[in-house]
Amino acid sequence: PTDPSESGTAGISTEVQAAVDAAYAGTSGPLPETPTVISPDHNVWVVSAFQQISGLAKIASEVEKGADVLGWKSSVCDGQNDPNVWATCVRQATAAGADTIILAGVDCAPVAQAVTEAKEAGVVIAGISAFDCDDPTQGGSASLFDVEPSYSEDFATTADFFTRLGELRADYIISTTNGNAKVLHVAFQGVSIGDYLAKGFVDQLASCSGCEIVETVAVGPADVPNLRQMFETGLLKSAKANVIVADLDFMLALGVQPALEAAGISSDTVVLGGECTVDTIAFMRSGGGANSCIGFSNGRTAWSLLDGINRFRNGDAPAVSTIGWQLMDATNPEVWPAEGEPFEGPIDYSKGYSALWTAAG
Amino acid sequence: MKSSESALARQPLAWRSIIERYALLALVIAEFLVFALNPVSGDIFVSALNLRTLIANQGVALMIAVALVFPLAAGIFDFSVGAVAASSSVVAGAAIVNFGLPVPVAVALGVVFGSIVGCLLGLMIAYGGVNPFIATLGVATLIGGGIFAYTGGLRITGIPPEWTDLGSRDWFGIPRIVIVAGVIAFVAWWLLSQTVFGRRLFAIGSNARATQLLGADVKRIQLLAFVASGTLAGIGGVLLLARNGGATSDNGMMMLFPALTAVLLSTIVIDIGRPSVPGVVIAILFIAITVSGLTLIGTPSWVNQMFNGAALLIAVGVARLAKQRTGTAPRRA
Amino acid sequence: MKSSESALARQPLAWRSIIERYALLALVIAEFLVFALNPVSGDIFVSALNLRTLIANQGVALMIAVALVFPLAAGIFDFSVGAVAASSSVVAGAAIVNFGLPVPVAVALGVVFGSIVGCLLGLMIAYGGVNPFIATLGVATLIGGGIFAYTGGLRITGIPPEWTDLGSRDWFGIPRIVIVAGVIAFVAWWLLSQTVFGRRLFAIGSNARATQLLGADVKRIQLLAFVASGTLAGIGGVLLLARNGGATSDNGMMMLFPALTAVLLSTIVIDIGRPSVPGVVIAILFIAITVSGLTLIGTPSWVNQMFNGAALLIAVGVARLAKQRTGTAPRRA
Amino acid sequence: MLRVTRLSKTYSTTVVNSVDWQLEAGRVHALLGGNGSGKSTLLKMIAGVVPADPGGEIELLGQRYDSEKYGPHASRALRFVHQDLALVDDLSIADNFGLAREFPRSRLGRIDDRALVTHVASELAKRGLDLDPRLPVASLRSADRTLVAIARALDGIGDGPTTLVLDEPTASLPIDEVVRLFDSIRALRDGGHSVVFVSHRLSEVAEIADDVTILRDGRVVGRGPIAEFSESRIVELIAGHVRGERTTHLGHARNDGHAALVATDILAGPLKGVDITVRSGEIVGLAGLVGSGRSSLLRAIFGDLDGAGAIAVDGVPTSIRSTGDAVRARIALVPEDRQRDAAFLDRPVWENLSAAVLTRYRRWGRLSARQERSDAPAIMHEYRVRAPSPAISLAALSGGNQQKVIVARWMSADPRVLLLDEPTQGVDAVARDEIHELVRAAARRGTAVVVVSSDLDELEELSDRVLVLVDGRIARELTGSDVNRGLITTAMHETGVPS
Ligand SMILES: Nc1ncnc2c1ncn2[C@@H]1O[C@H](COP(=O)(O)OP(=O)(O)OP(=O)(O)O)[C@@H](O)[C@H]1O
Ligand SMILES: Nc1ncnc2c1ncn2[C@@H]1O[C@H](COP(=O)(O)OP(=O)(O)OP(=O)(O)O)[C@@H](O)[C@H]1O
Ligand SMILES: [Mg+2]
Ligand SMILES: [Mg+2]
Repeated sequence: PTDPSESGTAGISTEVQAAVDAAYAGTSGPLPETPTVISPDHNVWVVSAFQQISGLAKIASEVEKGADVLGWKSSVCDGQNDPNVWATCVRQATAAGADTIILAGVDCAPVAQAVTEAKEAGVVIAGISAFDCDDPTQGGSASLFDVEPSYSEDFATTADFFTRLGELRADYIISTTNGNAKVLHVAFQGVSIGDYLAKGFVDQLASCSGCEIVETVAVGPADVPNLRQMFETGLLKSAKANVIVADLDFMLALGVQPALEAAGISSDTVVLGGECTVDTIAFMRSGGGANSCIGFSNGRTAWSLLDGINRFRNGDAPAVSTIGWQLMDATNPEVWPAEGEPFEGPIDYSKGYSALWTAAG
Repeated sequence: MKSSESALARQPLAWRSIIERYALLALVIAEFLVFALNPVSGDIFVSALNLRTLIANQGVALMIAVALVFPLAAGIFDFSVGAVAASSSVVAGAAIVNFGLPVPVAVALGVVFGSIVGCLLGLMIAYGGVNPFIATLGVATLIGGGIFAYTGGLRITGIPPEWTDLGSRDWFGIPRIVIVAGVIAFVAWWLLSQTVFGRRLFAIGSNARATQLLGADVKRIQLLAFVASGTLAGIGGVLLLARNGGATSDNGMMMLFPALTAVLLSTIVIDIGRPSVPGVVIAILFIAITVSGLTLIGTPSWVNQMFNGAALLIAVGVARLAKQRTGTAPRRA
Repeated sequence: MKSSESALARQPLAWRSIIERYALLALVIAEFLVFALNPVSGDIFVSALNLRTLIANQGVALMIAVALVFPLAAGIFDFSVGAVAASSSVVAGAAIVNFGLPVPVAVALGVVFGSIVGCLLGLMIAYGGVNPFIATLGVATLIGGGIFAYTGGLRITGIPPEWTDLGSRDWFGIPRIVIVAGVIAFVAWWLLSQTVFGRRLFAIGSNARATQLLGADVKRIQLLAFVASGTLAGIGGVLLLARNGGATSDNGMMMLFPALTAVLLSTIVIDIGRPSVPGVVIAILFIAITVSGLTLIGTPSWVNQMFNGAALLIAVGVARLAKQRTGTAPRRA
Repeated sequence: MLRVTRLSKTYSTTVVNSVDWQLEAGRVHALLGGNGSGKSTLLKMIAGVVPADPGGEIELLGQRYDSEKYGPHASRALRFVHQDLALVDDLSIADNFGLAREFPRSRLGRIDDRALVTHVASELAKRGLDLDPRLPVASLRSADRTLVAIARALDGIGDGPTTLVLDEPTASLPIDEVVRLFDSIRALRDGGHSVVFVSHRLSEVAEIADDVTILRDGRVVGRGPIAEFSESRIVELIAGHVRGERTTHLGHARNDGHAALVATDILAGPLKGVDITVRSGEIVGLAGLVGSGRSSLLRAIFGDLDGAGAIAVDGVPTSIRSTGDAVRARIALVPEDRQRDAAFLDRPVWENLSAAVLTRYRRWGRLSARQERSDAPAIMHEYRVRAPSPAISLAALSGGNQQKVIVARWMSADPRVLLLDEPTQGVDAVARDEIHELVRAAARRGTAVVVVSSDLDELEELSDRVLVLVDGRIARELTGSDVNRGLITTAMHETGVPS
């Protein structure tokens, strides 16, 4: 989308710079304003891909809080990082009489059959940080999700959201290196979210003439135990890299961060982490490794999803809520979340949504 | 895998040994009652729908665990069953979706693929004489890579209802997948405990040399055990395809550990010291009821995990205690 | 674990059997040469830095694999070592960060924690007579839940350089962690192969009853093996803390499989049919060189996986072939 | 019935060398030879469970097979009791019967366990064994294991012409069981079947055999009707040289020794209060029928059997609660069941030899395996262990040679009290004499020796004094010239002494 001819003095297009500036400021928009009545007495089950991942645990706990406000029953089923358990959880939820199932981090395809059964039983399906079955990486069949969080009106699908996020990550790299990035890219293969992030990133970086991916460390699910060795090998091969990009935060803890700390990289190397988990923020504070990330508020996304479910129940159109993202690096430590806390965004979403729901009540 | 001591303590038909042999079953029943009578989980837990789901979810696990029993009877841990099941589901799925083959053909292909892998492993181990642990681990890794190469980590979806119905619908109020898995498990049980093949297989596990001296073709029996194992894993794979409505793209290692747990637990039931199909059924129910009950109660995830660990220790402890109660606890040398 | 047949065919000291016993080592060297001479990977592969990282990354794996050797010598798969290492790293990490204890105290606590878990397991298994597979699996699951409960899935960070230096700096051009792990592995090797304890431990794996009739206290030796295993896993955990600069919040199962692979591979080297520390070292190098070399060549992920699987099969096949070349390949009964 | 031509077997060396051999119906054929001469290997080749070298031929009931094509399926008309019995420990007695022959099937093709158990029970009863067929074989005591293996081989015999092959069935079988077995053998012979019988007890051979074949180093060195062979000629053929002068035992108990072992009121297993005193330098024989408690007494003294009683070694009351205590008190036990209780089959011979004296090889806290290895050949020579190398695994040794290794293991520990349970089972005559001499030498050095043996000749040759156990009590003590076969047999069969 960027036209190199428009590039400014430093070889950076204005669009790129604008996107980065916006991300520094945080693109979070206001909560929806149209109140809605509470559709009463629902039973929500959250199927979390893996409760040990703090972002997903946050989503689950915020859904429970929000459900309390709505007067709904809620339960959480831990998928234990095992696709077979995900399907079991969906079916368990259906058997337990759930009327709404929220798939948190659980993509559609692995649970397609279970979800189809649930829908036949009249259950409403919502996905969060998850890809619907109509996504090409999920087999591209019919959509099964009834509700998805509204990230903003710019993104029709979850795929768009993460592709754009990948592009923004490239924008940030282009901008901070003044269009002179030599990138060591640690990409996660074989998982939709990784594919979209990487695709957005690689395509956008190609628009920068002075930028180059000098080395890609492609990590598949089976390589996770060897991640550190693979990354260090990649690091050796890319001596001239001034940028290190890890698409997802889990890679930092499992090898990238300690490898960087041990290697003692120069302080002007840009190390872009993933989605700003608690661990990543801690790394950024301690220094020596990751020094930037782009995140969004999982809590707000969860509440926005609940709002969407409630409106869906009422037959209302979804209310747009620009959740937005936040770029964090050394230049804006004031927006970093407090130690041990996840990123919540600038808005007190729980209060806002509670007010919105009860206002119409 | 040998346990001459435990066998030593066995006093067939003494009613007291029954306590030991059915300790786990008693635990299953106790657990069932606890969850059924618990006010939080109770009503839902004993609902027909929940019980149906509970058992339907275990069909695939049962197949894979039973696939492990055959090599284990001969004293060999087969680390490949998970990977074989995963790859069979990919083969069948790809045959339907990417090659447009009719469902029965595709399913047969998936199962046959499992048999072939089992056969190759059997040839390597029984006739080639290579270390079975490393061979099965190597094949599992190889297959995992193959799946990833073919699918690129993406699932194969679009399995027609013709096949997925097997995974989601009922016959006479019982999930079809349970009926199919049950029938196949019954056949496996028959093979293992009611045929000469089965007797010889366990004899090999206890003393391969003696079995050979008795004139059994040890290599052929081992080979057959691996073929049976591969076939069962293949069936597990196509049932997984039916249940999930798509072919898994992971390497199947995830399926190995629960199956291993169930099979190991089965060695403390019924025929102490040996894996058995009924034992596997009890063990799988034990684990499934724990998971379902705790999820319904809504305990946090870590509680479930700790409870699972504790349940294993309790099961093994109770079995052991029961044995001591019978007064025949042998010197453990 | 027994393999009287393979031992049967052995004629130690005959130079031909040396081929069999060092087949894997030869393979390691061959692989090394291939990557060193390959134009794509070559220069970097043999660079001091790469070799240093290559071995530094194996320090923790070595500890955990060696921890597996002790119970396996007595014929028991210990599924808990990964979980024990993970929890020891959490204990030591929490002691430093959350309780502000001095580093040496915290590290000692971590190791002692490992020893205690090992001791409890040993008491349960050797004296309680419970099934070792289920007991270790149960303890692993329980510990995994405990870690999750304590950390909530978050890493413990903020380990002072005082300790992390061990994981990242060198002494005399050799990574400190390698030196420490090497010294401890040496001690383990000494215990296993140069002491009466080690001889008795392997004897138990060969024939427990006969060992008892030699006057050895079989239960005590088994207990000690578990204590050693737990302690080594605990050391693995605190080294992990040093290497990662933080305590892992996962359940450690991820560390189990590579360790298991290495230990199983070690049984086809040196003392055929038995795990050994030098064998584990060779096996770990074999796997590490594969990973590093392939990453340097830049093959896609699935190639690495398939190559790993194939490498295992090749290793086991070559060892087997070498044996056949010696002309004493026995019938595998 | 059975004819083999040019049958050979080569491991690292040729252990059976172009053997021609023929069995006739209605005759008992003794296969003789020293330990490691290839008897068991030859029989296993005939069983089809060890592949013979190509080039030979096996002819069975008129059917000819090339040696490399011959397999177990061809040998249905053969019944075996192999030297190590080939019992599957974890399976029941009934299943062990089924595995060797066939399982009865019900209509649906499933194994009819009930019919099997009934059948096996009746077969066991026929052989005078009162055992529940559902018991796992692992729970059987040593003598019963042999008897079960024999009963298994005899199961259903007589339907057609059959060859029964017995590889050292009597090695640890008590006298009355041997008599019973011989009755069965004679019945078979008279029924027109042929029997192959391997034994190192030449008196038995003389009693039962019609023909003999003698192997030495894998070659046939003599064959023909038994009448053509005197005992001394057989021994000469087996050994390859004239038998040395047998040191006849004087039979005088040394009275000067102090009491080295005093065990009082031992209550354990079948023992109902046994007192036994063994002086330093004395060899005490223990006789008794199966189940009389001989092995239990040795195990109780060695701390391997829980029970009550007091034990003093060299006058010092010693609490022996475990085998470790016994070893510390310098007591040694050579157990009767070598395979289960003593052998590390997958380990090299030198490791098996040094197992009881490891502490001797500690050098600066480290175990000197080099020293262990270099000491092995001398011990092997002393105990006549025939093996290609001390580094070969124990499993590759012949049965008799394995036994010698186990005996050597404990005798070289130089114990104060030496407990021997069937020490020379399966050991050939020459080596047996040798071991006897070594036992006597140990006694001369002051060791107190207790020998349990089913071989009454052995007891007679070796013991200064014989105690006869009946039903867990010492029923008789025989000394001086009373130590002879006849009196021992009589005493063994006396009914229990009133308490
Ligand atoms: N599996 C094997 N591998 C190598 N050598 C073997 C093997 N089995 C037997 N031998 C060797 O073959 C030779 C003959 O053994 P065999 O068991 O036939 O002797 P035997 O005559 O039965 O002796 P014994 O009277 O002691 O039973 C021995 O030297 C033995 O070491
Ligand atoms: N009456 C009994 N009570 C308890 N245990 C017994 C009894 N009889 C036999 N046993 C057990 O059975 C085992 C073998 O007993 P068995 O009677 O065969 O020994 P034994 O008489 O010493 O052998 P043998 O005299 O034939 O050498 C022993 O270990 C003993 O513990
Ligand atoms: Mg023999
Ligand atoms: Mg006895």
